[in-house]
Amino acid sequence: MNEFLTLMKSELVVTAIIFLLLFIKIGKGMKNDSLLSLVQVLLLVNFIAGFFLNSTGNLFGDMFYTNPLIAFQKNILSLGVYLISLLCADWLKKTQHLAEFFMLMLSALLGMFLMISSNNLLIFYLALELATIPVAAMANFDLDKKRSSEGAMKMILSSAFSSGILLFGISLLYGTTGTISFPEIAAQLDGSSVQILAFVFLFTAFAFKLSIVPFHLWTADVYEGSPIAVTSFLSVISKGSVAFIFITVLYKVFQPMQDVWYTMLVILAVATMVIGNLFALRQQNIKRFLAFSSIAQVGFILVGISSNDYMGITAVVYFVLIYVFSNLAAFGVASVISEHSGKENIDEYKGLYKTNPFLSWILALALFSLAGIPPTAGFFGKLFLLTAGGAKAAYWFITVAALNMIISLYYYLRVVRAIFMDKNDNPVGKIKISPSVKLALLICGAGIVLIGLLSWVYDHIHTLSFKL
Amino acid sequence: MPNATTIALIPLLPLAGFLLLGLFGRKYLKSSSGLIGTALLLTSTILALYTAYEYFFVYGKVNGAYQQFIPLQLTWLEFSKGVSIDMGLLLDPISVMMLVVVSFISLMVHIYSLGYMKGEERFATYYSFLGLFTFSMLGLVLASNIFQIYIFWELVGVSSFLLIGYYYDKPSAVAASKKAFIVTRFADLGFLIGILILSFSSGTLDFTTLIQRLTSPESNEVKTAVVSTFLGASALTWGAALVFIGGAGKSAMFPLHIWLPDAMEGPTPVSALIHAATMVVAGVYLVARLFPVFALTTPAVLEIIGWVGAISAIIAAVIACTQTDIKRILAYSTMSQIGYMMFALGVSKYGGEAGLGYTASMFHLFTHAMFKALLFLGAGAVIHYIHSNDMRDMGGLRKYLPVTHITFLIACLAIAGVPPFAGFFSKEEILLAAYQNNMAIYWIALITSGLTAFYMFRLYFNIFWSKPHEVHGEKHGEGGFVMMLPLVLLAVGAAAAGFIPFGEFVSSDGKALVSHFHLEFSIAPVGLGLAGIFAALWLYKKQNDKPQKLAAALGGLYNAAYHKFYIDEIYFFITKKVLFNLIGRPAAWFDRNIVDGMVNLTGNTTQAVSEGIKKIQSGKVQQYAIYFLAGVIVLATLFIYVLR
Amino acid sequence: MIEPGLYHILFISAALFFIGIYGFLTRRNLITMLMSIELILNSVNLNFIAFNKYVWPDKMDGLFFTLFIIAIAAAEAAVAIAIIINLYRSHQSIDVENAEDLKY
Amino acid sequence: MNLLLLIGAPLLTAVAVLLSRNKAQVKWISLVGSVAQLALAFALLYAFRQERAQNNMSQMLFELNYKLFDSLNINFHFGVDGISVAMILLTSFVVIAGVLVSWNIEKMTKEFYFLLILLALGAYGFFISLDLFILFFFLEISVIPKYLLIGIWGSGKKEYSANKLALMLMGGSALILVGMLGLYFTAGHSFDIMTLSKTSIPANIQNLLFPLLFVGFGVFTALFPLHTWVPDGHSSAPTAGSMFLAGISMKLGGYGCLRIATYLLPEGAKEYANIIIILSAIAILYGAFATMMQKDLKYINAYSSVSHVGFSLLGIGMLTQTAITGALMQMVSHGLMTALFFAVIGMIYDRTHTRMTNEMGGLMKVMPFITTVFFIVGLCSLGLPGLSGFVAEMTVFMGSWENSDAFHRIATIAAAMSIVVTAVYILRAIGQTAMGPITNTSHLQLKDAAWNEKLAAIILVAGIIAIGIAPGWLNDLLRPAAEEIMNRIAGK
Repeated sequence: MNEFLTLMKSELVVTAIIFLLLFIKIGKGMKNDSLLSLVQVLLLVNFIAGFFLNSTGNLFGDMFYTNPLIAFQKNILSLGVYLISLLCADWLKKTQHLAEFFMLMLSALLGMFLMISSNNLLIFYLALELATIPVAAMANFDLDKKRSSEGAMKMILSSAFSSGILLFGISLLYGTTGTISFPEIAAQLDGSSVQILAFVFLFTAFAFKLSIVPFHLWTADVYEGSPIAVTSFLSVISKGSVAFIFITVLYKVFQPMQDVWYTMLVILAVATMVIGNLFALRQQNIKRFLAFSSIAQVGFILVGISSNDYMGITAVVYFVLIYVFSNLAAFGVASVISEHSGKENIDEYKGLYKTNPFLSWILALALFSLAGIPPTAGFFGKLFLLTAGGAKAAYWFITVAALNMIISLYYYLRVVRAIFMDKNDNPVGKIKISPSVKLALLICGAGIVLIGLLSWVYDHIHTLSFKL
Repeated sequence: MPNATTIALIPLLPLAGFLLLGLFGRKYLKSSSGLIGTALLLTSTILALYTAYEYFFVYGKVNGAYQQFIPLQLTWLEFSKGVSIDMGLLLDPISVMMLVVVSFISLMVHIYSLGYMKGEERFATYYSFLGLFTFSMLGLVLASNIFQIYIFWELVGVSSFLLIGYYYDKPSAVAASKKAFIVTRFADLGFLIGILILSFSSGTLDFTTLIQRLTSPESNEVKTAVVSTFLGASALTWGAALVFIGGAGKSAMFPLHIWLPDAMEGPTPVSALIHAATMVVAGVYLVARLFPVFALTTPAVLEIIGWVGAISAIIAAVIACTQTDIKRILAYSTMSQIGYMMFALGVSKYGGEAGLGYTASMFHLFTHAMFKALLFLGAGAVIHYIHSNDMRDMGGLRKYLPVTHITFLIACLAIAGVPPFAGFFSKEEILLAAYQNNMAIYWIALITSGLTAFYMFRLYFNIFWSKPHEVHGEKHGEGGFVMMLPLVLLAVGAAAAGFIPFGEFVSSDGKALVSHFHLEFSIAPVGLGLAGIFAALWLYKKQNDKPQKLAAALGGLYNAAYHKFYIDEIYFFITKKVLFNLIGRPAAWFDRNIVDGMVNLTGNTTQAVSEGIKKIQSGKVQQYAIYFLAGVIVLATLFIYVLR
Repeated sequence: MIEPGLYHILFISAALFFIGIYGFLTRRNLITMLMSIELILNSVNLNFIAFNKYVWPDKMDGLFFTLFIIAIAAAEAAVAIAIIINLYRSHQSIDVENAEDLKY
Repeated sequence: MNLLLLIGAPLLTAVAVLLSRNKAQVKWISLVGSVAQLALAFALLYAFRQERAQNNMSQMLFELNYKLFDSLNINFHFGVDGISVAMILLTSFVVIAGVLVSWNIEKMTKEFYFLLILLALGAYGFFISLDLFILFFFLEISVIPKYLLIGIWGSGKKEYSANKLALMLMGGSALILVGMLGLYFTAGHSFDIMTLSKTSIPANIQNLLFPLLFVGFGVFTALFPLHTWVPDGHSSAPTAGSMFLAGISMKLGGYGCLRIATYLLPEGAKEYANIIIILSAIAILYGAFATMMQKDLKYINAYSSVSHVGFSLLGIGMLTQTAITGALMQMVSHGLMTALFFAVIGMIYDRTHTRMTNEMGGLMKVMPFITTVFFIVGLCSLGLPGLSGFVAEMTVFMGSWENSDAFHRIATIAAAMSIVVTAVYILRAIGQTAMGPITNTSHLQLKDAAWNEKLAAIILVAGIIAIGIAPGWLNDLLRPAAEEIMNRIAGK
């Protein structure tokens, strides 16, 4: 029982928060502001709680597995959620369904937690759906906006479709191996055609969630359609969680098929980076722009994953951590601006520096980090991903990846240029930033600058992943 | 061993003058700068004369030859073991001789300029530049290391550039200074590569070692260098030839002479110092410095030197006969005289009686410095008086400029080779040397000496006789004491220098060389000289139309000579048309459009591609599903059928 | 009267799967597309049951999986339909071709 | 002496600039900071010479080694040899001059100085790091400041130039990155230059990695034909920006080509030496000829930079001790010279508001000081003895001539020809701007240099002359380091 509490603590905390919110809702309810601040506190608690009593073990007849690294990954996610709750405060205060929003978001988070520590295809599937369906509902949260509902529709349909494919793959896997628990599958794999087919089906499901080319097409539309809070949640939190479990599945379950999936990763990584960059090149809407840029980033994550050793795990976790900060900072600034001026186009950002130096610097910092320019953490993140990928001495692969950094730099600089250099007659007006947002932005900025230079972060992750 | 500091001071004092006047002159020392510069130079002249005395008479000969001293040698930049640029002081007969010449003439010019340049806007700058030049020239003369000579070679080049361009707001002056610098620079390229070759094949940059290694045929340096050939000539031959190109450029030898006439844009005293007496003979000095190498190891190059000298001499003489700008005439005569010195070296051998040409050449260098400087300063006085360079504006000035007239006449007689003036002796020796070794060159030289006499007296008569001079307005006199003194001193030199027993002091191998005159030999040149003089007398004594008739009679030849045989035009064509239009413009175009175009092209293609593939993101969720399935199928087939 | 074997059932389920996909790709009506997804899920269910019965009779995982899939499918459908209704509010139609503002 | 000071000083300055209140504070703080850097550089030189004098012949002095990413074996490993010391001196000179000439920047002064100092920081860090990763880190730091400096304070088609520069440099870094990783894995997970220099890397891998690294760094130092960012970037940048770009940043590339590519991969260097020589010989001549056609002073200097930097690449390609020493001298000399050149151009531009040579003339009459400096820098650029350019070029020539085969000889002669072309275009530029009659009468009212400009010019001129008059000290600094490199190349 005690073991149950410790091992599942993060899930339990989240569940507790969900139920609390539920009671508040069915009770007499609360004012948005106070509720929001309450939620923020709770999320902070949740985040901090993640640091304690982390131990290794499994539950429910080996269906649920956790260890310090997984706990760390969960922490990253809770941190992200906390930051979102701060960053999008202005927007959240306006929505009339604040409690529902957080219930949905947190249940999605719960799903991700379970997914990360799932050790069995069944629970994995359940968690995956739990992590997806609420997000679709959230995507629709701008109830009166056409685009929002369109995005939500696209998301729910295509994710349902992909989970159909996934399930078919799982069924085939079950048919050939007779089990759905990860370790046993790994033991049973013999690389027959059916299993490869099954693997491809499974793989595509991950590819869909990570929006790897060519399974990425829903991404941009959904990102653009849904409210920024949701977009950032999608692009950071769910991406991160899927990346984590993806690694586990590949490394633990499909280790016998590694040469198959290595080749697959290489092909898809290149495709993803190139296509993502090429699309990002000519985007006008900042959300859509960030969507494609995040697709390109995923390409880099794949480069890291391809290394198939603890180095890869470390690099990916480290990168996701940095990615949380950088991307959330970018989205945060975007949301502030769109909240106060309704402007979401890059051209409308022209001359931003004149009026809002603080936002400009944060955004620039975030973009540099995404582009992988020192001294920001993104530089280290990208570099370590490439290092991990380079372990197999596939120079052309690394070269392609590195050259892609040029294109990405080009479009990130487009935004920087708009902010700092271009003239504009009616720039975004001076914005009064609310304290919570400012705090969040500062946290992000600090994270972007420090995480790279504070090398012990990386070393800590390394020790965690090295134990596996 | 002479005292290093004394000798070091000789160049360093003018340098001090340069720095002092250059930094503070224009503000603080505007008026006194002239005196400061002159004083400094006077000191170094005295030191130079003292050094010469010491060298020739105190240390004197050791077993029949003057020794060579290197009182000072500092490593300036070491390239590799044994190969290093040293800053040293080398004392041997020619360097001491040059030391005297340079410092003396420079002193004369300094004094003269006190009057000539009075009231100039950039008086101080002028003197600082003079200081810089004197320093560089003295450093060149004293160089003990072939790279050191190159360094000072460049420095005299730049100071000549600065002084030619002294009147920087006159476009012609700017053009002339650029031309002078670039042409000599081109020659220096040859010099540089020559140095590289010589230093590589001898494994040193130090003159004494280099000469000693390259002149002993059994030394393995020579063997290897001779073996390695390029275009049929041995490396050494190439090296020597290239070095000579450098010398030819500085000494305005055909065909690199085009800068010299234009260089007359500079102030006249400067022309006297740089473009008559000292810098332009640097080439001769360089050849003399490396003479053993030329004479013993690469006689072929020496042959070339002889011919280049001879051709330059006669061409310059012919052109000089047709010019009307008095300074240009003097410039061409300078070129022709340097041609004399060159071919004198060219026809010489190393050592003993056969080395007469060497001595003669140095002797002529010495005397020429005297009378040519005198001529220029005299011309300067005339120009100062008339405010024009053109012969046709002059005439009948002998009453108004008596001192100038006399001294100028002396100089003309000297250069025309009329005994007993200085030019006579040196020219005799040169002709003798030519006569002994190379008849063809001898004849050319003979004709040239005739022409020389003719055009010099054409100049003389046109300035001082010819049409009477009408006085308009009150005329300031001859420019006062400071301008007359140098004229007189130089006139004395021009008259008397010939009696110095030069062979005693300077000879190819340092041993004394007694020069003896055969009266019957002297008849031809002197006769020709007098003939030239009388021709000039007949044509130009009184104003008349004989010259025009003569010109018409000569027709084509006259025109060609008048247009300097169109050599400038050829150069203009090469630089403007070929260099700029055929190389420069294409290069610039290529860079902007091809190389840079490539870069832009990549950028634009990326843009285009991203525009082209946007259709994939059609917004139709079902199409997305199709792509999805396509992905699945492709991957499945790929990994089930293709890759296993 | 012959006992249907594994491959018969797999055949049927495969057929269902592709029918579902076909429907998803071709139908314009959102509800119908949702239904075709249900077809896909049912084909998967058939798979599980069949494998469980014929190949791994002693391991009940397949059966449970089926149950869960049914449950999830219901939830998914609920949310999807909610979204579609909302879409209908804003677009006045549930035709997929009218919801293509977001593109490029 | 502790090398961290060299990073600390600019870092502190940058922070202080950020915290400062008004423009005056910003200026003075940065001036003080740069003076401190200069002092540090000289202190370093002194300490270095002391150590050597007490013949401490270890290749790197003042080594520091702190663990950074322990698990990846990435360390803050610092240390200097003669080359680094020379480069650091150069940097400090250019920095102080740059700070001085941009004294009158009105637009976003704080940001401007902050970015300048960031650039300096990157350069210092780059020159002292002995760990490839850290080195790369510092190299990359400087990219964004360049971009912003050009883009915000630049002139002309600045956005285009800024983009081009940033992207081409990024491309270079991408190649460097790959080569770096290659080294890391072949050397058994180490980025440490000293370790790498001890490990013997198989020839085939060297031949694979060398082009990556050399071209990568080559982009930074305008390796033909990847030099096209130079003209645009330099001409669009603000004065101090161009000074830093040409004076410092291009040297980062040269340093990398030598210290990383050539030193760590000697076999590769030998393999590709001829190509390098051909490219650089082309760059030298072609850059010079292209310069002849330019009318814009900044373009003139930019193209001449292409030509001059060619000498240092040529020296590296020649692979002889003297040539490499010459290459390094050329880097230092060109750094000072071109910085000064840009400074002068900036001064002229601030007054005449044009950079077109044909729109000026006779400036010597109105601004004697500036034109005198212009003369000096011009003469330095055409290799006049007594100024730094001559020393460097001659050393390169002497070194190149040591390879006695026809190919190297011809390449050397081709390179040497450029001294004539250089003379042509320099004298044209000077003649058209400084000399001749005053064409534009409005120029008669122009003022001569102000105190800050004079100071900047004098500092740089002092550097140029110090090398030109007495090259010995620089030679003693660089030659032993070059010898170390040659030893590895010679396989000793």
